[in-house]
Amino acid sequence: MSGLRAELRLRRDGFALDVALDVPDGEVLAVLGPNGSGKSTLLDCLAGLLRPADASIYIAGRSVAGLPPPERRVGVLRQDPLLFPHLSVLDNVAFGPRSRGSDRATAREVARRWLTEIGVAEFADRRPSRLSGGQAQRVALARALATDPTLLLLDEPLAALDVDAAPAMRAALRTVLRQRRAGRVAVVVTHDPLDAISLADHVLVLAAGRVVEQGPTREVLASPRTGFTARIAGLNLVVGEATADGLRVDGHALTGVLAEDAVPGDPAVAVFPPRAVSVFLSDDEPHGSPRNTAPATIAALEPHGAVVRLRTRDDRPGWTSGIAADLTPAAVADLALDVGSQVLLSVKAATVDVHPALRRSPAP
Amino acid sequence: MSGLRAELRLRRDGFALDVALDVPDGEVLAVLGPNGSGKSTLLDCLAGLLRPADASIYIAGRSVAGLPPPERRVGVLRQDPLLFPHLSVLDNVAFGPRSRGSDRATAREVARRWLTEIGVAEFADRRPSRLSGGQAQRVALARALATDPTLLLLDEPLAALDVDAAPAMRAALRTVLRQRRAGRVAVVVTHDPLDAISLADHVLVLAAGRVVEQGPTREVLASPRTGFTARIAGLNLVVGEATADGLRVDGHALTGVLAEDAVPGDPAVAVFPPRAVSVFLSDDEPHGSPRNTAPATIAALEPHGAVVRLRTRDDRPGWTSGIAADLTPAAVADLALDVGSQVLLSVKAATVDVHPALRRSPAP
Amino acid sequence: SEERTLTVFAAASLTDVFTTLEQRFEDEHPDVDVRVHFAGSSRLAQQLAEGASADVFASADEDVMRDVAGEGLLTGEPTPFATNTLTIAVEPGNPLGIRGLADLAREDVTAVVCQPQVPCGSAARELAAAHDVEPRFASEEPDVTAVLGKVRAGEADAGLVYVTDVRDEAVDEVAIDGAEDAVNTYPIATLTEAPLAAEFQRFVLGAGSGVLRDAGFGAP
Amino acid sequence: MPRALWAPAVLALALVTLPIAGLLLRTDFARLPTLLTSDASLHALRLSLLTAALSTVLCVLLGVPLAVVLARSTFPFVRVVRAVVLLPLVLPPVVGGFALLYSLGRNGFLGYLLDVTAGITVPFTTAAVVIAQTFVAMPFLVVSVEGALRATGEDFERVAATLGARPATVFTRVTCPLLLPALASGVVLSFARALGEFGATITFAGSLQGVTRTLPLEVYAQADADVDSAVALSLLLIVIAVVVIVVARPRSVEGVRA
Amino acid sequence: MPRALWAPAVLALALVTLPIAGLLLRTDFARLPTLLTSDASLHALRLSLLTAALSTVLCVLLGVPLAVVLARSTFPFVRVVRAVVLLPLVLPPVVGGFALLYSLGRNGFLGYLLDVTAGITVPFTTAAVVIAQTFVAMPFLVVSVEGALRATGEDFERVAATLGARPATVFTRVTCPLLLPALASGVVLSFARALGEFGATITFAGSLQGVTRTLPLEVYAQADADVDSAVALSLLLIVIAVVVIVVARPRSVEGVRA
Ligand SMILES: Nc1ncnc2c1ncn2[C@@H]1O[C@H](COP(=O)(O)OP(=O)(O)OP(=O)(O)O)[C@@H](O)[C@H]1O
Ligand SMILES: Nc1ncnc2c1ncn2[C@@H]1O[C@H](COP(=O)(O)OP(=O)(O)OP(=O)(O)O)[C@@H](O)[C@H]1O
Ligand code: MOO
Ligand SMILES: [Mg+2]
Ligand SMILES: [Mg+2]
Repeated sequence: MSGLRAELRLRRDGFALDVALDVPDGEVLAVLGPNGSGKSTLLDCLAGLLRPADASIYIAGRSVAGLPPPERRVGVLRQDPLLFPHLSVLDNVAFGPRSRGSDRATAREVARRWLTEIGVAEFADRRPSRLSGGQAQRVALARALATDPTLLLLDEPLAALDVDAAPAMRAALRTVLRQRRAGRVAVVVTHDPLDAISLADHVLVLAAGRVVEQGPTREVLASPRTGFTARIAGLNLVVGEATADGLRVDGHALTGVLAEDAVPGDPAVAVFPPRAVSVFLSDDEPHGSPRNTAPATIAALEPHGAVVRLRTRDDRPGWTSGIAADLTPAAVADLALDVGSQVLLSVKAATVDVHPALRRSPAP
Repeated sequence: MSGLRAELRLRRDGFALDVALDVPDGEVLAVLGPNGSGKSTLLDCLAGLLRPADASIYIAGRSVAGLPPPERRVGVLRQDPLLFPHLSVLDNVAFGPRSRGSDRATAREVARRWLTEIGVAEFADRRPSRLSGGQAQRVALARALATDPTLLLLDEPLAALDVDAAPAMRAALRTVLRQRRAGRVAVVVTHDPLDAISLADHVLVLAAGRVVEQGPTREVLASPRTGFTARIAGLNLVVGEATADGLRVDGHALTGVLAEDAVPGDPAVAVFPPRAVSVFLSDDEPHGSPRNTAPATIAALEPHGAVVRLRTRDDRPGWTSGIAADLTPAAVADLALDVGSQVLLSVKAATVDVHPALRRSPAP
Repeated sequence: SEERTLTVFAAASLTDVFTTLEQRFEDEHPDVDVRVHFAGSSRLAQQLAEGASADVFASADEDVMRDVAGEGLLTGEPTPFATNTLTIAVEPGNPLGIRGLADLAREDVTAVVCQPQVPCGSAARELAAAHDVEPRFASEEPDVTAVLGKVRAGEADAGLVYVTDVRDEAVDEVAIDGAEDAVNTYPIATLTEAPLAAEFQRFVLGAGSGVLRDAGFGAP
Repeated sequence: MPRALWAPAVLALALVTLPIAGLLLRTDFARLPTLLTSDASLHALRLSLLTAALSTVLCVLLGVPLAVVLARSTFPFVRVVRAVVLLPLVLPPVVGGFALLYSLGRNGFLGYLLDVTAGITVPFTTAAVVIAQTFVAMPFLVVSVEGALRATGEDFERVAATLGARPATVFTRVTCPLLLPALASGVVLSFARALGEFGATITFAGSLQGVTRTLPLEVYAQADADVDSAVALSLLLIVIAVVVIVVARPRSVEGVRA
Repeated sequence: MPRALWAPAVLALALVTLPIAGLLLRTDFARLPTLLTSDASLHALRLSLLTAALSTVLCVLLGVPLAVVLARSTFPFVRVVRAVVLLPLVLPPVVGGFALLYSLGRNGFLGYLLDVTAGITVPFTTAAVVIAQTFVAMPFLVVSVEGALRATGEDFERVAATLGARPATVFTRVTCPLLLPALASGVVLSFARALGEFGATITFAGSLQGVTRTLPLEVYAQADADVDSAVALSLLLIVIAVVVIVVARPRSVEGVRA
């Protein structure tokens, strides 16, 4: 057996963590959850920084629950960058490789590569105290990645980053996580559904120390069963194969905007929010800019805050199966929509983001 | 003269900050910029934690450049929460009021009120070391707010917050900032354009220590002049008056989803991304869910990454004036759009967020 | 030829004379390095009991020498080689006009003395008792050199010291009538069988007696 | 914590505990009550505890401000001042005693002034003992506290200032509480140094029962005549020390973050 | 920094500087060269620097591991061990000397063993001086270092462990560098304590020129007879101290974050 398998139970004052998780070999798990739900605590347990008495943790088939951190071959980015104040940025990043036995020159070489990758090579010789918040966060990320661990644990790796840096880091992380050879697993804590979608195969949602949802990213985010997940996610995800101008699903096209690292022909996921989906009556096809218009049957209609969320049946080839669309109540009334109505769904290509999928079959 | 007026010049190793800013009485300035552009440095200068030799700072007409922090009557949330480890959460928040002369009981009362406001009252008796990252961030925010300062300085106040907490905090902050009496000013550093839109009257964009854009929020975000601003913002903002189901602009309606604290009749701003705007030819009006369809004239068409950004002329009453819409190049070709084309813009009500405006006339 | 070492433990009050004797002995024996360890006699005795190695012990007090003999540390009979009596050391010129033991009880006089645990201190008590006076002391110092030091530094107006201690110009002496009511007898003894030890003892008793007399010590 | 540290740690512990065990083995427990209640012992013990406590208080009152000034001010001459403050550390205590005599003694420049103007003579008084102890002990406090101040940094003090706290408030409500563990070590160290003070005391203050003869002086005096009684006194001190350390120290020294 | 701190800080500084000024005023600078080059002075100075350096090294080698064990292990008896380690601090040095004599002396349980098995007698040798100094000085190092360890917390050590560093690496590459400022103060304090050691040395090691008569003992012996030479020696020490502190200390003591 390989991958990561863990069962953990821990009490801390009033807080109790009770989690079981299972990440197959080579895959990435995203952990979502409200503040204080136990995400960092979970990561600390996996890293060996907390050692609950009642725990079983297997990394690549090896039981590590009794082992101290360095023997677990984990790499950790904690929520606080905690860069070593007495070392330069370069030596901070070189610390991991050095500790794993590289000689000084090699370790520095590795560190320099990672600093470049993460876009902070210019700070190599600085003391950490002279970095801005986002710069420190990036150096800490480089430090965690440079250890090349069996189990990579990242706690909000993209927090504090600016709008240019965040996508760049996300792409860099995706590269790292995809290149990971067999026997490697990563767990990423995040508050951003886009991280989960673009980085993770699986999602685990924590609330008050317990797992409230768990499963393949697409399934959990597309049909969230809790309010929290719905609020952070509730995105439409369509799996297919990247094309030059979007995605091919069951032979049908979905036009969209390709992410920089998406390669036509490779597996990909199209993401668009329910609020971006327009609904037309079947006999009234629009002739406008929306590139994507296709038929669907309404499966459900339910109030969702100020809007009504409509879901389509999972009964057709192409992208319109099992899609959510948010409409104002006025629109629902105006179009006289109901369960079973035949409609045309329309979604502007500009609202459809196409991300490379992490692997060919993201579902178990 | 009142409000905040500052001119600062500071060198730090290789980095130079050179900023002039002017925030009228009672208003809020958002500071945006990439990592390491000098946002935190700017705030430290205003707070008095850094004292550049070459600085003039007037708060409510009083020159404070030579004064130490406590005599500036500022309230600061720094990027790192830095809660006092030896005080309980309650006493951390009570510290400001106590220092400003309240007796212990009153200060605790104030602290308790703010903890409740920020949703962390349950942790009042905890030591900061036992809080999660997001909880600590919220307590630090409560601590900054509890000082009731003349100049409130917030460095990424909503970072590290979960999807439920962030909007709640944003609403709480908005309440605070709007209730602020004359003579008060706030400066908020953020990476999230939504914070700028919903909290600030003015925006200042920093890059490498210099101001690259500055002006009323609506203007800066709606027509960004730098790539960075465009990437973080580039949103459509429409100013009007809130109604029960959206916004009224020059007597025309724009249907949308009201934010919780938006009150019909009050000034409000509608926000929607260019990618959410569909374009139809004028003779081909769609009959679908999009509630908002109105005529416009194309003023410009320019490539914008993978999409084409179209701008409408500023020549009509209603919401379609000066709006940006992102289309795929294929759609532009298909509809044969060009400058001067008469089109119908359509935007789904579900994609239109209506936020309360901070004041009746957000322009200078 | 290799240099031989001779270790001598000597009472603090012998510091000056034994430093001279060390020099003379080394002049006569160029191959010998004499090391003299000065301290209060009782402390020296204690160190010997705890394993300090010395060849010769010169004590300021016969009781102390008896203790050392009792430990079985001596290799020869203790032999008296000098006596000493007390006197009053005062600031040069004796500005306060101190004339005897009785003046040490005066309000305006700051006087110091040895602590009773050491020979000079017990002698001082004996003398005061014999003369039926009760001097007021500001401090009881751990040994006689400390007493002298306080007077030299000008912090004390008077101090009870040995007559042998007031030979330099830094202090003046006020002799005590009947000082011989408390006489200290100094015995010397060998602690090893080394021939050099016996030779040093002979040297002190012989050629050394002149030096001792010059320094003010009495003959035993 | 590397395993390899245990060996030297145990050796270090042995270096401390074995001699104390030796002391216990030699103690004449039967005579203990008599020895401890002798007049001289009681006087010395009382005087020692009193003077050491007083000088520790002085060390804190004077030393903490000095440490803060050294750690936080940016004057260029701070470095020289720091060196001067540490001098009593390297000065043999006896020389320290002479230094005190030369300034506060009857013929010292300050002592002369005091004598002429106020009729006060400092040497041979209990005050002299306290001054001598403070002189030798204060650098211990200053070094501990200054080191801690530098290590903690100014971040929390800055935050407090931005919350409106004036320097005095920052000092009492932030600097001091955060300093507590270091202050506690500093107090323990300087109290200990004051309690064990010998050379400067005997030189500057002399040795008179009940006035200036502190426990170390008494022990030194007794050691010649009656070692048992010296040992008995020491045992008493050890008991007091263990009680103080085990009962009073942990809370503060184990630190705020523990 | 509150203004009010300046007054006590200046007073503290005066307490330290005035006596030293007094010492300088009394110095006979003309005789200085002669005094400093006397046989006894040179022997004592050399012996003092040597033994204090040796015992400081011992203090570091033994004390740092002990401090780490005390700060980082969670055994329940740690609190008691800590109390025991601090005992030499409160023990009057003379008593400490007796304690050493009773364990390592000819009649002590360890000393007897050493004597019988290896023919070694420790008391009244230079080794005895080093042992006595280490005994009294080590707690100073342990207290400084342990306090700093507790204050720093384990966060950086944890991070290092997650980066794959084994305990020994964490110790050498993270714990020690971060500890440097505290270690530097600890070294200064324990070197100073060792250099000034008097009571334990004279009791356990005696006072034999070139063998056990360290500078404080020499100064004490000379003080009464020849104060000038004692003062001269002290001045030399002061100069050495100022050089060491001004030149060597700042970098390390001013801390990593400065
Ligand atoms: N103490 C310091 N000494 C020298 N340079 C510093 C120091 N602190 C920050 N800098 C540099 O100054 C620049 C501005 O830093 P600042 O912290 O103001 O950035 P920022 O805009 O707040 O970034 P972020 O979004 O990452 O928080 C950066 O390039 C940083 O590397
Ligand atoms: N040292 C501690 N002792 C006791 N309770 C703690 C400690 N640290 C955290 N907690 C509590 O445990 C719970 C889980 O904390 P954790 O840090 O794992 O949350 P999180 O999911 O990472 O939150 P965030 O998104 O805010 O970082 C919280 O309720 C927190 O208050
Ligand atoms: O010479 Mo003594 O032993 O000080 O009286
Ligand atoms: Mg967390
Ligand atoms: Mg910043």
